[in-house]
Amino acid sequence: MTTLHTISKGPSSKLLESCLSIARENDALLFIEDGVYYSSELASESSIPKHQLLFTLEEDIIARGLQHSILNKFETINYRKFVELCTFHEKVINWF
Amino acid sequence: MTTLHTISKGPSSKLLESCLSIARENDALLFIEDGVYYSSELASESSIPKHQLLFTLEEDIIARGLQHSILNKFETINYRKFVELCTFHEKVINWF
Amino acid sequence: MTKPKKMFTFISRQAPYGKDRARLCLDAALAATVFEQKVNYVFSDDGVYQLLKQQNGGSIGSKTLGSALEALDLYGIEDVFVNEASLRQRNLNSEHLLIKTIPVTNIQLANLILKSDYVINL
Amino acid sequence: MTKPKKMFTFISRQAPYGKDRARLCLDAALAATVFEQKVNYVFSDDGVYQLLKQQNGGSIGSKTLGSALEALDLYGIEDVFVNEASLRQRNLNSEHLLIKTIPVTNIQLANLILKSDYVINL
Amino acid sequence: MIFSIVIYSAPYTTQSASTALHFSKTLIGEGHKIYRLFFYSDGVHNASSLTIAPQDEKSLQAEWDTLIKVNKLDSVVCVSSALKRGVLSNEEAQRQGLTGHSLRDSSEISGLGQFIDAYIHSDRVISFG
Amino acid sequence: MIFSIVIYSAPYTTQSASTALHFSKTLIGEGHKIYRLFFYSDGVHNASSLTIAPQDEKSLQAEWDTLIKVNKLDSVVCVSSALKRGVLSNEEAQRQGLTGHSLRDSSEISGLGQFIDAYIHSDRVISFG
Repeated sequence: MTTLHTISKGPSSKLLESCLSIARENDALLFIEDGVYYSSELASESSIPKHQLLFTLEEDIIARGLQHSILNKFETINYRKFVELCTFHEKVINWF
Repeated sequence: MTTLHTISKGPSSKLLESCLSIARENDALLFIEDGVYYSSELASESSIPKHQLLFTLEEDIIARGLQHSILNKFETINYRKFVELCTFHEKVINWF
Repeated sequence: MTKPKKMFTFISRQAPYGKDRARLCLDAALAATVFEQKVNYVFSDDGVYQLLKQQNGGSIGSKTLGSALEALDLYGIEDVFVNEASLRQRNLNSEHLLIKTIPVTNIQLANLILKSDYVINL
Repeated sequence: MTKPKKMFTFISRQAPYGKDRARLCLDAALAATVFEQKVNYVFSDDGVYQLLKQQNGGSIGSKTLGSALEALDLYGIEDVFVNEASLRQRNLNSEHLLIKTIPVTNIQLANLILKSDYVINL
Repeated sequence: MIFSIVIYSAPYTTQSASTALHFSKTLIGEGHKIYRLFFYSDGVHNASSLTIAPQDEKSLQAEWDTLIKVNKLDSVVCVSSALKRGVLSNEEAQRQGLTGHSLRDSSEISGLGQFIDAYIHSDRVISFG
Repeated sequence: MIFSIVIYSAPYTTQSASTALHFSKTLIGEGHKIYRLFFYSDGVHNASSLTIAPQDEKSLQAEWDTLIKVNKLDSVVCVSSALKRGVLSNEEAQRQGLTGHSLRDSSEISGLGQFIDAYIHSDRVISFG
């Protein structure tokens, strides 16, 4: 029983901190919209989660010019995989 | 020549930090809307500015039930004083 | 025989008045009670500011959210929780709070979410 | 004799695409050039992300803001500044940037604001 | 699988409505079902019929409209959100003596019961805000 | 003193439009002049004529309308913001063959030049977002 969390604001919000305070170790995190800055080495003050699986949305990365700065811990996925993640995890919690 | 800065989001934004990075020592800061949480002892992680004159808007404080928790460094003002501050300072910069 | 109840958990994370999110969350939870489902309500992060006593939205031409929260009890939502870490970070304790809430840790919240069928996070 | 020019300073603090604020700030600055005023443009905080190379808004059905920034030069806005502390916090340097900008310290920014007649802060 | 989508934000001002549209199209492309689109708060502006997109930009409202009609989706705008934001059905506009309606005929106005009902009848509800 | 007010946000969704209204009323009460109200981005919804306030809440749009008319204020909504958000003048709605107009007659549609012009002709411009 795992949850997919989507995070759609960047590091200048406190969204990731809120999410991590109640996410479980085997949950997955998907960063979308301005959330993709979290997945870039060009992000300020972002503390990368230790345990969870980390995904980041390709379309949002390309829009923002982040394609060459994505951190290794993140898997870059497209919308089809976004949909698949929603079906794979029993629950989806959206953080916005 | 002094500037009035208005801050209208709470400590979970990074608005005050942004403002302080370019505000001058003799500027004045006015906290409105959710910004009034900065002026309360019930605010998380807020670092109170050292130098600037600090004002906080009474109507927003009363709405939120903060009237008994305002920190000493802040002067509580009403809309008439808000207008007066805008005329007193040569420049007004709104942070939102 | 009736269908088994599903469990809804509403997490209200925003301060009142500055945005409409706190109100949206409350209205949705009240709507859920009509369906005779199990409803949990959680105040977390800046959402704990909604619980402060002596709010008076009238001073800014708004309805008072604190008063509206009393509807949770009227509508039969008994499991109202508050994130104790969020309270502590804001120097708040139960004496500051307008309605009766059950303090929970982050781990208890994670477990509540695990048990829930639906989580509305606003 | 013409009226003395006034100095406008636009501070663009938001990342592109997630919100419309970056675009609003640019459009307003371009409008100011028509009035033949002195116009400064400053990228600060998350606004420095607007300057990244290889943006392609098309992938999310949006116009590419990075390309639109080239209008600053076309419209004769020469004094384009970037907050060097904001760059540093994001591990960015001038090689990452799409258009030519003048790095400034917070103190220089404070002085620029002091000299300005009007400050638009978005 | 059966999905419902909840949209809390207006087009243009933030990216969320655009993301929701892209996600919904992908869902359908992948063979999933959409039980309901529910537009809440500023999301109701996605169903406005009066908008005019700039010439070089897409109309998000027109794209929602097409998606809903082609796939015969159930699309609901929250009544309390819609009325105070000026998104009105023909009936409501006439009842109030106003100058015109502003809700596309691909969506209908209803209450928050439809929001809860969407959760109960879907395998997953994905929210965009 | 001469003020102008810029409003970036819609009523209800955030508090800012309400703060701007309260501030503008106080300005006038204190004897100051308002050169212009300028509604930008989601702020254009403040000038919508189609909104129906809940019975127990004030209509912010109606209050702006009254303030503008009583004090004969110049009130401008940004044209590019307004068209894509469905806030249309009578002429624009007719030109597009749409079902009705949605802009109150107390405001007029114009370009960003009016935004810059407001700065040049005011002692202070206060923004609410």
